[in-house]
Amino acid sequence: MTDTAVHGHDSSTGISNIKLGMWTFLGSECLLFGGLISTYMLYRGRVTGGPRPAQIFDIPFTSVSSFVLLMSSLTMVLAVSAAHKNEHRKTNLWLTVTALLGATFVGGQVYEFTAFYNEGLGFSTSLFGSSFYTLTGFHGVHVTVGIIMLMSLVGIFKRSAVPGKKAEVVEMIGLYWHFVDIVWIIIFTLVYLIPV
Amino acid sequence: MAIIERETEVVVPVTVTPTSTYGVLKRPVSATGWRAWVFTVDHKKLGLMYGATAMFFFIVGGVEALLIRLQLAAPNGKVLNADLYNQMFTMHATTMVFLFVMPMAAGLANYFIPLQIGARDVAFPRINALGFWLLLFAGIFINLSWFLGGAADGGWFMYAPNSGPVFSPTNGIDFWAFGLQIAGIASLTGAINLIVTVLNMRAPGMTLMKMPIFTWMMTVVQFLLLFAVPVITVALFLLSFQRNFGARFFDVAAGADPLLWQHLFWIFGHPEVYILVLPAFGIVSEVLPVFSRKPLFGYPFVVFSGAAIGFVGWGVWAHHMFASGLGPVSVAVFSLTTMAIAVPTGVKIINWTLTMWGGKLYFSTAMKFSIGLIVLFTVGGLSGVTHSVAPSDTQQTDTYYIVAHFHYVLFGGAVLGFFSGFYYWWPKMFGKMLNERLGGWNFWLMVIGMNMTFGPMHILGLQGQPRRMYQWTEARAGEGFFNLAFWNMIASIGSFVLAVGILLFLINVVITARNPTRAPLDPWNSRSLEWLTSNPPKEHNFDVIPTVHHLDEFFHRKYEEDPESHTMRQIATAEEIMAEQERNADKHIHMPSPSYWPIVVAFSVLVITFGMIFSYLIAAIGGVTLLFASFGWALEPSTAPESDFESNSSTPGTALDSVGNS
Amino acid sequence: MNHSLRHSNLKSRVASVLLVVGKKYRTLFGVAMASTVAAGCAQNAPQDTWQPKGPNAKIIDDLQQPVFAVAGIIGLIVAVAIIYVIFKYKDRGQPIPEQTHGKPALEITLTIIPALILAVVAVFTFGAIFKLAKTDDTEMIINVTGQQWWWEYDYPVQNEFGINQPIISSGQLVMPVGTKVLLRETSRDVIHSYWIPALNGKRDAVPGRVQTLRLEADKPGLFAGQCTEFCGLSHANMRMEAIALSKADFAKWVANQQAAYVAPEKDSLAQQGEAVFLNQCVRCHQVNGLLRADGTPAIAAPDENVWSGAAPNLTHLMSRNTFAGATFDLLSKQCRDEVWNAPSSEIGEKYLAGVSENCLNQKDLRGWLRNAPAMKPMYANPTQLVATGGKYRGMPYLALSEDDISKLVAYLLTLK
Amino acid sequence: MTTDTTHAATSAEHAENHGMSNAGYIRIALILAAITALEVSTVYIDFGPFFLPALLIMMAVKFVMVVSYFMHLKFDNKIFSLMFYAGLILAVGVYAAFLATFKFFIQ
Ligand code: HEA
Ligand code: HEA
Ligand code: HEC
Ligand code: CUA
Ligand SMILES: [Cu+2]
Repeated sequence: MTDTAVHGHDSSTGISNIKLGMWTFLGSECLLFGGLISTYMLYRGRVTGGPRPAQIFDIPFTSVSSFVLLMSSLTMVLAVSAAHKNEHRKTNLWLTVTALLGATFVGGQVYEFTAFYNEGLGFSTSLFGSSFYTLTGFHGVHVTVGIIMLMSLVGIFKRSAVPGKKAEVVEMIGLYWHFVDIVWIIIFTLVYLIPV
Repeated sequence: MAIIERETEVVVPVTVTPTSTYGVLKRPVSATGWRAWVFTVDHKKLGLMYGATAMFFFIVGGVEALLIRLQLAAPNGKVLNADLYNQMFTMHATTMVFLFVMPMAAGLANYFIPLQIGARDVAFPRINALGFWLLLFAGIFINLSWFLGGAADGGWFMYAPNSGPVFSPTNGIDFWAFGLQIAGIASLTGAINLIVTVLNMRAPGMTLMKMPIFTWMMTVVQFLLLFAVPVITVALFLLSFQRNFGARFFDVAAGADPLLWQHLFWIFGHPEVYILVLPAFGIVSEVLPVFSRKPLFGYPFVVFSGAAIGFVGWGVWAHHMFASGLGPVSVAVFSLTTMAIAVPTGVKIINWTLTMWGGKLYFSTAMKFSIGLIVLFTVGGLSGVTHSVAPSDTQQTDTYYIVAHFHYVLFGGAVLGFFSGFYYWWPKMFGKMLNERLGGWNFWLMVIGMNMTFGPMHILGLQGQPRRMYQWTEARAGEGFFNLAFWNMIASIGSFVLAVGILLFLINVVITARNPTRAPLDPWNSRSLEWLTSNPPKEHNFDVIPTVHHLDEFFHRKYEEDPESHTMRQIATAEEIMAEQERNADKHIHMPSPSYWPIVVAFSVLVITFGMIFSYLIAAIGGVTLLFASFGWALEPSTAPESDFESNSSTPGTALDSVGNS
Repeated sequence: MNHSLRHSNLKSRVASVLLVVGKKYRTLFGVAMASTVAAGCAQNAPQDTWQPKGPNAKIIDDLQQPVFAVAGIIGLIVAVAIIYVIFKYKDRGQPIPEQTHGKPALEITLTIIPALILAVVAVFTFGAIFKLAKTDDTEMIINVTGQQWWWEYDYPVQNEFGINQPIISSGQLVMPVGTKVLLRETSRDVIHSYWIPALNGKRDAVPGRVQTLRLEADKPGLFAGQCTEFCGLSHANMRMEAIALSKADFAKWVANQQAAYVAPEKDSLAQQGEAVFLNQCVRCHQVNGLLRADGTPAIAAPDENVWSGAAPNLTHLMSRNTFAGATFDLLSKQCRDEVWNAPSSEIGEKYLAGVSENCLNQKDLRGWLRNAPAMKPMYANPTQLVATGGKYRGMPYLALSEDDISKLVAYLLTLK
Repeated sequence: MTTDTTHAATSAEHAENHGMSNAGYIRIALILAAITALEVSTVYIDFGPFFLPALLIMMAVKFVMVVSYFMHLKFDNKIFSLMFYAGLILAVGVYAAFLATFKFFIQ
C-alpha cells in the first residue's frame, strides 16, 4: 500500500462509498414519506368543505400514470444495465426514455391537480386537500428532481465521457428513481385504491 | 506521566496538494489564510470550525439564559417584557439544542471519528464542508429574526396551534422553521457521511467491536439523526405550509387535531435528546478508562446499551404528552417504555463506575468533568424516571421540576461531557495543553454553579412553579424563609456563578493559545488511535494507516501484560511508536482538494430561505444559483488528476502549520 | 394505609413496604440532588404538589412518594459508590492494573435489578393511570373552556344540585366538597392546561377535543392553580382557583348564580354605570337579564370582537374574588387574607359574602378599566391585529374617562 | 487501494452478482404490471373482507420486487439491505404506533 497513491477518502472495505451513502439516504427518506403518508392517513376523511376523496379521484387515469411510472423503472434498470456493459448509446437512450416517462407522469399529475382544483379542491379547502397536495406534491417534486438529474446525465455524457465512474453514477440515479417509484406504489394503494 | 518530547529527525512524509486549479470552473488551491478555511474540505478544519461556531452560540444561548434568570430573580421581574421573554426562552432552547450541542457534537465527530478509526478523511469531504456551512448559515439566519421583526416565540417545541399564523403573526416562527430546515439538511448530510465513513473506512483489522467507544456512540447518534431529522422536516413543512401557503394542518376549524404536531415533534424530539447526550457518553467512556488506566468495563455492554438506548428511544416519545389527553391505554404503554429506557442508561452509569473500580485514578480536569457527569447525569436521569410514572408526571409536567430534569441531563450530561472532551483532546487539536489549575477552578465553579442554578428548580417545580412564565407572583410563592422567592434568587445567583466558570474556560483558552509550550505527544497516556498522530495531526492524519489488533490499539502498542503480576509493563513510548510510523510513511498521499462549491451551495440555500420569507423573486434567484452550483459540484472531480500533484517535499510540515494557524 | 393500593394482598404488602421506606427516606431524593430539602420547602406554597387535598391527588401522591424515595436511594448509592471509588483507587503510585474487560455475570445482575425495580413501579403506575381515568362514577359535570387568557366555567343543568339553568362563570371554579366532579375541558383557541395541584394533575384543554379531568376535594377550601401549557403572551397571567364549598354552601352559591338580575337603583351612580356598560362593554360581556334602554335584552356579541369568541360573563362578577384570569384580586388585601386564611369550616361563609364596596380592590379594577392591556399583556393594539381580522385577543384599551370608570365600578359592584 | 482498484472491485462484483439479464427485468416488469392490473380491479370487483389485506399484500409484493430486483438489493452486499430496511421498518413501526394512539383516544 505504501507505494501507491492513497486517497484520503477511499473505502477500505471494497463497498462503494457513494452507494452506501445512497442507501443510507433512502433509509432516511422512508421516514420522510412515512410522515407525510401518516399525516394524509390521519386527515384523509376530514373534509369540512369541498369534495371528498372518492368524489374526485379518477382511478382509471391515475392507474395509467402509475403504470407509466412503473414502466419507467424498467427503462431505468435497462439503462443501468447498459451502462455496466459500457453501451453508451443504449445508456443514453434508456435514460432519455426514463426521463420522458417520468415527465409523462408529472404531466399527468399536473393535469390531475388542475382537474381537482377545478372540482373545488384547493390547497386550503380542507385537511384532505392540504394533506393530499402535500403528499403527492412532495412525490412529484422528487420525480421532477429525478428527471432533471436524468437529463443532466444525458447532457453530460453527450459532451464528455465521464471516465470510469459512469456506470456507478447511472446506478445511483437509478436507485433514487426506483425509490421514487416504490413510494408511488404505496401512495397509489393507500391514497387512491383504499376508499374513504 | 511526564513524557519528554523527543526531537525526531526522520523524513517527514508529505501530503501532496494540487498546485494548479482545474474543473469546469477554477478550483481553489490549498492556500494559507482565510481561503484555507473557507474552501477547506479537511475534516479536522471543519471540526474546528463546527466547534468554534458552537462555542459562539453557547455564549449567545448562555447570555439569553442569564437574561431569563435576571428576569426571574425576583417577583414581577421587569428586565424583559412578556413578548421578549417568550422569544428569549424559545431562542435560548433553540440555540442551545440546535446551535450549540448538536454542532459541537458534529465538530467532535468530524475531528475524531476519522482519527479514531484510522482513516485519512471522511467519505464525502465536500458534503462535509457543505454541512458545516449550512449549519453556520442556519444559525445566523435564525438569529437574524431578532433584528427583523422579532424572534420565534412559541417555545422550543412550538406547539400548534399557538405557532400558527394567527397566534404568532411575526416572522419569527418562519425564520425558526426555515432555519431548522437548513440545520436539518446539515445534520442529515453529516449523518450519512459519518455512517458511511464508519462503516466503510475503518483501518484494517478494526472490526466493529474494536472500534473506540466514542466512535460507537457517535455512530448511534448519526443513525438517530438519520431517522429523526426527516420527521421534524415533515413537521416543519406542515407548519410552514400552514403559515405561508394557507394549508390547514393545525387549523381546528377545519377539523385538525393539534396533537398531530405534538406527535411529530416528539417522535423527533425524544430521539433528539439522546442525540444530545450520547456524544457526551462517548467522551466519558473514552476519558474514564484513560485516567483509570483500565479498559472500559464491559465494552460490549456499553456498546449494546448505547444501541439499545438509540432503539428504545423511538418508542417513548409520548411521555412528553402525558397530560395531552392520549387516553389511558397509550399513556400506560408509553409510561412503560419510558421506564424501560432507564435500564440501558443505567448500564452505562454502572459500567463507568466499575471502570474506575480497581483502577489507578488520575484526576485531571478531563477526569473531573467525567466524574461530574456520572453523578449529575444520574440525578437528571432519576428525575426522568419520576416523570415516567405518568400520574406523577401530570403533577410535574410544565413545571420547573421538568426544567430541572432536562438541565441536569443536558448540562450535567451533554455540557460536562463536552468540557471533559475539551480538556482531554485540546492537546490533540491544538498541540497545547489547557492549564490544569485554571481547569480545576473552571470545573468547580461550573459544578457548583450548575447545582445552584438547577438544583433549586426541583424544589420550585414541586412547589408548583410552572415554567415559561415571564413573571412569577408572590401571591403563589408560599411563606417561610425558603419560599419560592428564595429559591428563585439562589437559582439566579447560581447562573452567574456558572457564567464565571465558563468564562474561566474561555480565559484558559486564551492563556493556552499564548503559551508557547507545546504539548507532549501523548500527554494522558491514552488508549485509542487518534493518539497515533502528531499534535495536531498532519493533514493526512496518519503517516501509515495502522493495522489494528486490539480494542485500545494505541495502549497495546505501548504496554504488555506482565505474565506474573498481571499488571501492565511499558514496552514502547509514544515517541518511539510515532517515529516508527514516520519511518514507514506512505510516500504519496492524495488528500481531497479544496472546493468552492460547498459554501456556494450552502449560500444559495440561505438565499432561498430568505426569499421564502421576503420575496419569491429572491427565492428564485437562489434556486437558479443552487442549480448551477450543483452542476459545478457534480462536474468537479473529487480529487485532482495525478498530473496536478507535485511533491512539495522541500517544505516539510506544511500541513502542520496550516492547522496550527488557528 | 392508603386505599388506592389495596387491590391484592401481595400488591398491598409491597406497597406498604415501599410506603414505609418512602416516608422514611422522603427527603433523600432531594439530598441526593445536593440541595437542602424538606426543611427548605416553603410552607403553604399554594401550588405545592406534595400536599394532596383530595382523593385524586392522593392517588398520585401515594404513587409518587415511594418512587421519589426509590430514586433518592439509587441516587445516593451511585453517589456513595463514586465517592468510595475516588478515595479508594486514586493514583498512589500503584502499578497499572490488569486490563480486565468486565464481568458479564455482574453486569447482567446489575442490569436486571433496575429492571425489576422498574417493573414493580410500572405495576402501580398502571393501576393509578386507570383509576384516574375512570369517569363512570362521576357525580357532577362542569364544562371548562380555556382561551387566551382566562378560563370559562359552564355548569350544565343538573337538577340534583339545584342547577336548573346553565351557570356561566370565569376564573374561579366553585364546586361542592366530597363530590366527584368531572371537568370536560376544551379550548377556543390554543392549547391550555388545567391544573389545580391540590386536587389532581394536569389535563390539557385542546381545541377541537373534549378531555376530562376528575376533581374532588376532601374539605372546603380554596385551591390555587395555573394554566400550564404555554399559550402565548399572557400565559403567565392565566391562573385559576378552585373553591370547594360544603354542600349547603354550594347550594347557596348555585341559588345566587341563578338569581334574577337586579337593576341598579334609579338615579344612582350605578345606574349611570349601567348606561356606560351598555354603551361600551356589552358588545363583549354578557350580563344576564340586563336590558337595553328600549327594553330589549342586551346580548353580547363577543365573537364579533374577540378572536376566541368569548369574554367573561359578568352577571355575578362580585361573587368572585379575583378577575382577569385570577391574576388580580377583586378583594382588597385585608379582605382577601380573611377569606384565604379562614379555617376550612368558615371558608364557605366568607367566600359567599362576595365583594362588598368596602372590600373592593378599587386600584386594580379601576386600573383594568382604565387600560386593561397595560395591566396584563394582551393583543389589543388594533394596528397589530391584521392576522385576526381586527379581532382582539384580550380586552382592549377603551379610553374611558375617570368619570365613566367610577360609574362603571359602582355598577359592577351591583353584580353580586 | 486507489480509486481505480476500488472501482475495479465494485465492477467485478457487479459482473458476477448482477444476477439478471434484460429479459429478466422485463419479466419482473410484466409481473408488476399484472399485479397493478389486479390492484386496480379491486375498485370494480367486490372482494369482500379480503379487499384490504389483498391490496396491502399486493402493494408489499410490488414494493419488495422493485427493491430486490430493480434496485439489486437481493444481489448486493447485505449492508445495503440493512440500511434501507432499518429505515423502512422503523418508519412502519413508529408511524403505525403514532396512528394507533389516535385510535386509542378513548374519552
Ligand atoms: C440529554 C437529554 C435527555 C436525556 C438523556 C433524558 C433522559 C430521560 N428523560 Fe428526559 N427530557 C429531556 C432531555 C433528556 N431526558 C428534555 C429536554 C425534556 C423536556 C423537553 C421540554 O418539555 O422542553 C425531557 C422531558 C422528559 C419527560 C417529559 C416530562 C414532561 O414534560 O412532563 C419525561 C417523561 O417521562 C422524561 C423522561 C426521561 C427518562 C426516563 C430518561 C432516561 O433516559 C434517564 C435514564 C437514566 C437514569 C435512570 C439514571 C441512571 C440509572 C441508574 C443509576 C440505574 C438504576 C435506575 C433505576 C432503577 C431507576 N424526560
Ligand atoms: C443544551 C441545552 C441547554 C443548556 C446548556 C441550557 C443552559 C441554561 N439554561 Fe436552559 N433551557 C433549555 C436548554 C438548555 N439550557 C431548554 C430546551 C429549555 C426549554 C425552553 C422552552 O421552554 O421552550 C430551557 C429553558 C430554561 C429556563 C426556563 C425558562 C422558562 O421556562 O421560562 C431557564 C430558567 O432559568 C433556563 C436557564 C438556563 C441557564 C441558567 C443555563 C446555563 O447553564 C447557561 C450557562 C452559560 C452561560 C452563562 C454562557 C457563558 C457566558 C459567558 C462565559 C460570557 C459571560 C458574559 C456575560 C456574563 C455577559 N433554561
Ligand atoms: C372587545 C371586547 C371587550 C370589551 C369591549 C370589554 N371587555 Fe372586558 N374583557 C374582555 C376579555 C377578552 C376579557 C378577559 C381578559 C383576560 O382575563 O385575559 C375581559 C375581562 C374583563 C373583566 C374580568 C372578568 C373576569 O371574570 O375575569 C372585567 C371585570 C371586564 N372585562 C370589564 C369590562 C368592562 C367594564 C368593559 C366596558 C367598559 C369591558 N370589560 C369591555 C373583552 C372586552
Ligand atoms: Cu393558557 Cu397557558
Ligand atoms: Cu423524552
